Amino acid sequence: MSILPLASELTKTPLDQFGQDPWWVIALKAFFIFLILVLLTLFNIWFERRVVARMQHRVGPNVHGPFGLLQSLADGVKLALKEDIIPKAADKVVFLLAPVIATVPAFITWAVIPLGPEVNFFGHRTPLQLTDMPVAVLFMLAIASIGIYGIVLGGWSSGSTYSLLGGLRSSAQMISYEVAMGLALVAVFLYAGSMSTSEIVFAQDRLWFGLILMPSFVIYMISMVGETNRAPFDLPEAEGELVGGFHTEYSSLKFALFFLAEYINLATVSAIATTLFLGGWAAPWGVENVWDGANSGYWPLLWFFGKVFIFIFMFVWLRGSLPRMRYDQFMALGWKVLIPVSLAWTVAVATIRVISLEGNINRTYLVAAIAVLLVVTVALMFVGEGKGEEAEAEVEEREEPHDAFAGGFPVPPMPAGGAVRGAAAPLSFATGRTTVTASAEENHE
Amino acid sequence: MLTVLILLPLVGAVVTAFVPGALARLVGLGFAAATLVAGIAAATQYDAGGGMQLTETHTWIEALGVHYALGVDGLGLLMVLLTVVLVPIVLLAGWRESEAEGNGGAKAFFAWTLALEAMSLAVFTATDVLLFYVVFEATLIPAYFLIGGFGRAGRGRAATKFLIYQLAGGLVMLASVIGLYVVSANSGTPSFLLSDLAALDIDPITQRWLFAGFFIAFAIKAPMFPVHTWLADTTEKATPGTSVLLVCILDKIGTFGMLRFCLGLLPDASQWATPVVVVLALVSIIYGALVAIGQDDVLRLIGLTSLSHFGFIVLGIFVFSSTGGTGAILYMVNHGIATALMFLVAGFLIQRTGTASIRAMGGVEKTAPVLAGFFLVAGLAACGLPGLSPFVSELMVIIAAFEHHWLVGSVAVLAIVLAAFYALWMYQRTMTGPALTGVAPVVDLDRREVGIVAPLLLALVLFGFYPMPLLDVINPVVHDTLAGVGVAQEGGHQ
Amino acid sequence: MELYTPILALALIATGFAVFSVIMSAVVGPKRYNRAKLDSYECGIEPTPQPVGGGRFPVKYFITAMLFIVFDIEIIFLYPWAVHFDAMRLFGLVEMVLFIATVFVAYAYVWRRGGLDWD
Amino acid sequence: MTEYVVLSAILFTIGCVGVLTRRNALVVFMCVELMLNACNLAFVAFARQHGNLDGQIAAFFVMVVAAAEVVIGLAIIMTIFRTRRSASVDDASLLKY
Amino acid sequence: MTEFVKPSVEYFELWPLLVVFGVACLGVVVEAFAPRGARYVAQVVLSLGGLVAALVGVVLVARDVQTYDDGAARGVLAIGGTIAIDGPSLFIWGLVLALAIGGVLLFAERHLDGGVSAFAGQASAVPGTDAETAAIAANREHTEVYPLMMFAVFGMMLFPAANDLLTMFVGLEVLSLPLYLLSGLARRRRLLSQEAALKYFLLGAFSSGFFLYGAALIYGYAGSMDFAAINEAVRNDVGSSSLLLIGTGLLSVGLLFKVGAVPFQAWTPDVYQGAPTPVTAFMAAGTKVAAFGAIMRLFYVALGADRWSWQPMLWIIAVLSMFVGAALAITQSDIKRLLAYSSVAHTGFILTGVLGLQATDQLALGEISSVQAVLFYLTTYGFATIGAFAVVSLVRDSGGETTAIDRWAGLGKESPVVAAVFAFFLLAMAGIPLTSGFVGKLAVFSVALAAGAWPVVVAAVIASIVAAFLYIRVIKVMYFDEPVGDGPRVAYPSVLTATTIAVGAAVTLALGVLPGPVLDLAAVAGEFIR
Repeated sequence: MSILPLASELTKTPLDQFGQDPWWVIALKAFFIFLILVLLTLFNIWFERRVVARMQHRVGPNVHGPFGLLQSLADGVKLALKEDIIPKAADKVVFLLAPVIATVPAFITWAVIPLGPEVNFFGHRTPLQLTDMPVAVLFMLAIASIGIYGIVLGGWSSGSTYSLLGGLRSSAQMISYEVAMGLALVAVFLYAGSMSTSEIVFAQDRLWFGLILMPSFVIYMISMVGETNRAPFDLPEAEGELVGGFHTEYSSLKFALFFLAEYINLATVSAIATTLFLGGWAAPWGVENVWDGANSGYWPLLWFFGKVFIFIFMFVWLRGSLPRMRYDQFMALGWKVLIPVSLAWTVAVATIRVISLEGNINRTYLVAAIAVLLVVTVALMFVGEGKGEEAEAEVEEREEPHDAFAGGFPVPPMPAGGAVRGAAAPLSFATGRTTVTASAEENHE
Repeated sequence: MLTVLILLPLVGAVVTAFVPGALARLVGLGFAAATLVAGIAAATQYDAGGGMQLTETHTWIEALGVHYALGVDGLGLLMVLLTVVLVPIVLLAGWRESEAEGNGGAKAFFAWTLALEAMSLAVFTATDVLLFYVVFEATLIPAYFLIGGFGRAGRGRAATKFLIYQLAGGLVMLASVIGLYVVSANSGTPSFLLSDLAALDIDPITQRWLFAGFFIAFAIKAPMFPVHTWLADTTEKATPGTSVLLVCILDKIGTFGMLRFCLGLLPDASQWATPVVVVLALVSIIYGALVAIGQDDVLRLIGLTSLSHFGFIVLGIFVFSSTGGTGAILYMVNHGIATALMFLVAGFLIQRTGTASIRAMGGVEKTAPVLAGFFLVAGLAACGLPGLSPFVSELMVIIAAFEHHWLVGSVAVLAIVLAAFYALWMYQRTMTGPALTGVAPVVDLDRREVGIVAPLLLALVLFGFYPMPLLDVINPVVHDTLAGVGVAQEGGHQ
Repeated sequence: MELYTPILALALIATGFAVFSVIMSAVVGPKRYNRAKLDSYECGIEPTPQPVGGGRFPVKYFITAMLFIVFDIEIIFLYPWAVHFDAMRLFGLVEMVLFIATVFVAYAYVWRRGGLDWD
Repeated sequence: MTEYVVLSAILFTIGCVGVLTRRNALVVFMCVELMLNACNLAFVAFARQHGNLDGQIAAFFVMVVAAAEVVIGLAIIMTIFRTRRSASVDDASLLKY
Repeated sequence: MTEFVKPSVEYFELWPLLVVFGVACLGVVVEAFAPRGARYVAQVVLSLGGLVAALVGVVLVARDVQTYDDGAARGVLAIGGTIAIDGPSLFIWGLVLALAIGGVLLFAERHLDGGVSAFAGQASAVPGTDAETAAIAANREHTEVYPLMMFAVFGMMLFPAANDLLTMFVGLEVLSLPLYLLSGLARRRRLLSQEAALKYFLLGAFSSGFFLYGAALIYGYAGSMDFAAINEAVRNDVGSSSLLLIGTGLLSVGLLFKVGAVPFQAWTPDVYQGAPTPVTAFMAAGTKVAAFGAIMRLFYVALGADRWSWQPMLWIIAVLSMFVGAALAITQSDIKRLLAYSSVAHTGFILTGVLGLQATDQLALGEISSVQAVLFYLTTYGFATIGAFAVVSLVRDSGGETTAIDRWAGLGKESPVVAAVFAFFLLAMAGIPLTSGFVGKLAVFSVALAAGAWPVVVAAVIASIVAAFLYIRVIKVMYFDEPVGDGPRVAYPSVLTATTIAVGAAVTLALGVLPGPVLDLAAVAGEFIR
């Protein structure tokens, strides 16, 4: 029943470069990535403020340092000097742990992002990428979703209603959009035939997936905005409704960490988009025709971050121009549009792939597949906003204090038929065992 | 032929259950009579030569080698006759009281009785071990509802006790039946046919296990000493009619089975077990008699007397002499008749006095001489007065017992004395003496009742003086059986 | 294994940094006690002792979570399928279409019953 | 590989003990999940040892089943929790005889 | 990279499975799109249709199964050897489908409770809240139960046919999960029902965890989950036997839990009592059948060579189950609990049959094999059980179903027919001749005895005496005890329940009087593919 070949057999050439670095190279690379991310964050914050300011015909921060470049650094220092508050209601340990949990994964994700090809790294040849593995992208998604824990835990441990709701919302929306994102990636793997980032980059040497898999690309871009809780999907921090959302109760550097994590994620998703859809560090076509050194040495860093910044600018642009969505619309978009569409697209891609792979295709199979697909989509079309059906799934939100043991069971009126219905004879349990107050704590343990 | 014999009452039961109440009794009686006729017809076709006759065999469950196989030898025939004769009498006796207060109603009584008759007939005619087992267990259901449905307060409990005892016995027997199956399977193709099984030679150890299974079952059925306790309760609570069916027909299955299976299939083991069995038999004889003496409840007393009588029968079977065997079989018939008479008369008596307590009776003979007369005869029959049929059989058994071992014989004789004691003492306490004050004088038997019990009385006297026809039928059976067991023959005594 | 050690290195650095800053904020920052400051924030009004419903929240979130699990599982199966699609070709396509269709049935049910609607 | 199996055994035992000792239905439930994941670990470890993929595939299916169990389990626990306002197993005592 | 080999999918042989699964999915679609009014009818028709179609499929497949290569068994291995469609599988499929049809009929019964089914109007609504009352006023009912049940049936068919541990596990879960939900959906005594669901779920998940870990260990031992491969490994005794031993133990924990064998019977009474009676009927019958199929396949096919390590364990468990089941049943005051414990006892009896010889070469000519015996027993037990529970759902008082035994007093007078039928089922369970139960017992005992397991048989006989007592006790209550209060009321069922009961009784009688055909059928079913 072994349908899949051995895991180790997945590896092809590009992967072999990895895992031979001496320890100091590893250490250095890791440190550089860390440095880059921190600096990138500081830069991004400044960048965002400037751009948004421009869009709103303001100047934006321009005092500290050239063009106010040091503004965000100053903010950071200021935050460090603020009092660090732990609310009474908070669950101390988790409250302290949450920012860490939120931040660390954000950094780690970058470990598998290819910044460039093999280069001479202090006299040692090594790719500009900390490491890579057959399941790199899966790894990224996994780590990224750990970050969600940081947020939901932070929200829950603050012991404040706003934080709780904020945390829930953000986790809900992150998982919702993670599905769409994951489905969008399937097409990429299907064409790259691998999940290792470096191989995916190599697989795009001729044509970027962003172009041939446009729908996936679009879906990914939408869902990545949702994934990072950025405008117009920044409902978790909807100041209007939830004050600060999950980090309402956080102050000083702990708050800074959340902030940091958010901006790193911003960069991360952009980097992933670059890697999977825009050919990673490869120079735009045409460039290497005029100048063949473009894809060697440290130059690819330029292309890579160039592409990344395009995405980041887009983020800023969205924030500058779009209003915040309503929560239900937002969820509806995620669940009712993105997911079905990406599913359908995945099947379509697979079909195309099959046709292209084997020219003479058994029509019956194809027809069957398409028929199923059609049925599915048609079914989807029929599903309007289920009129009146919602009521069924609408589960009783109101938990009015009611002792479930008073008689134990609902006692409805006798129907016209005079048949006995509804209530059972109060059995042995007429006596209440639990009281309402006792239960409130129990569900925490 | 035999199938018809079995089906008649079965159909009768179903029909009776569905015809309107008033008609039910007549219909039921009709079917019982028809069965009686059929039985006699079967008897006429039987020639005394011995061996299985009127046989018919059909495959039933192929996978298990089970057959639907019927047939009668002398023993079976007598039992069949006993059954077909007693049932109509019981029905007549139960004519009125079956619809008495708190009872299941005459219809149910008749239907169940017929069902019971059908099952017992099947038992007596089955020549396939599994078929025998099936009907053997099946008799319990009608019996259960008869006991539980009719009679005196507390009958439900008595019925349950009865059923549990019987089922326990049955299941133990089932183990042995399966054992037989496995043995026969190991020696070729499995089969449950008596003939095939008799052909097997089973190694002694296995035989003893199987024997134990069968014997326990039959000992429970024909109550023997350690496992008799259900009997007294049942007879006490149930109606006399039911008791007749139980004691005079069903319990015969026990001794019948001992002859058929224990001796027929497992001769070596039977001989091996003889000492124990004989001792048990003696204990039941004495114990039954002694306990009977002390009883206050008439029906209970009668029940216990038959415990002692069954002791005699088993004794007769297990002394392995043609005398004993013949005596035992003869005893089975006579005991059937005598005890039936006793139960019925006692039933009439209880109907009149409204109590079964001996202490509460007295001086009946003054107002009801006929009843008293019947009662006396029945009692004397029980204690084996010469001239009444039980005497012959009892005598033969005791002779055989002496042949077996003088000690055994003497103990058996002692039992007769006790029997005389309890029978006469009971008569004296109930019938003689001053009529009780304050209670209405007991009216005498009316025509119907006399009509019911008269045939039994006649049979007692007839077979008392002229047991020949019975013996003719019995001897071949005994001969064959003993031949199977391998005991030296010395022609049938008369 | 050595593919993963670099990640460990990066993780160490990141964790170190994060923990360091959490501690720093506790050390460096000033401490000025003020009862109101330690209350959980509720726009200035007297805060409720517990979050509403004692930390319980709308069932909707459970439903979303369950749906997420379902689709995540689907994705788990889609990835290896996609990676080795070229080997399986038509067979793979048909089977996966059946699989997706099956999941889609459940999805349609949830949708119709309003499982996807938020108020 | 052995150490992974041992680890999985330990995890399994922890989950097992948890199920038997803990009182909160949700916690019991999590312990069950822990057991399932211990199985996954064992499967993958053995797969590595035998050099075939059956174990890894098994892990996939186990994940599916675990997910299904989560969904159904949460549904049941939630319903009873809403009915009687507590998730303690001890409270579910109507069926003792 | 290892070349991908396309597994062959035997669509014809798999037809019954596929139909059931397809119908289940269709049922969900119906739930999604059909207007509420139409659902009830649609679902019932759909389910029945599907089941009948599947049954027909089973017959067709069974008609032309070829002998498998070595000749001992007949059938095919489907989907790369993951599913074995052989004689026993087909027999069990047929049985499960037949029982499932009965189950659907019971589910669809609406006359007993004043025009509503036995299921909660809206499971998610808290009893006593407005939503609940609204749901009841709107006369809602969960038609989802039909798809759920179909999924369960699918699991019940996959479980015994699975030919490797993984598929078996999946089957186990597919069979269990819907049942967890179904048992929580009672319309009356909601809390009781929900608690039943909770206990069933927690314990069930727990046990399946054991099964899974056992599977993992066996895989670690044999390096494959395929039964044939495991058998090979056992025969050649590769790897550490301790892995094998522990693995076997854990696996059997999982399976024995499903059949409710002592010491894993704890859930049985609670669930049987709490679940809606139709569900109990379906579950009690179906689960046992499927699970025993799986047990036999696992122990005979995969671990057959290791017979001596698991047989003693089964001996003990069989004896324990019979005695504990019978003994505890006597102490019960609730008819459903009583039946539950009696089912535990029956598990013991069936296990007795499992202990017999299974390979025809070990048997004398014409002797029955233990597969045959067990299959027959399962048939008898299945029909008797579903019938008995159907009768239970009829007996009511003002508070709905009345399951307290002492409230059943006087049923014999209140409704002779119902009482008679129930008594008949009880007698069948007690194993009285002329009922199917007797032949079943006869079969399993004889195979066990033939295999030399005489201590177990002796124990079984004693246990059946104890068991007989408790059945007779119930009969006594029904017929000879004075009714308490106004006594029980018998609700008049629609044709649906009536049919189920009638068929159950008919089969029980027929198998008691003429067991030949079914025994032969089971014999034809023959052996597992090994």
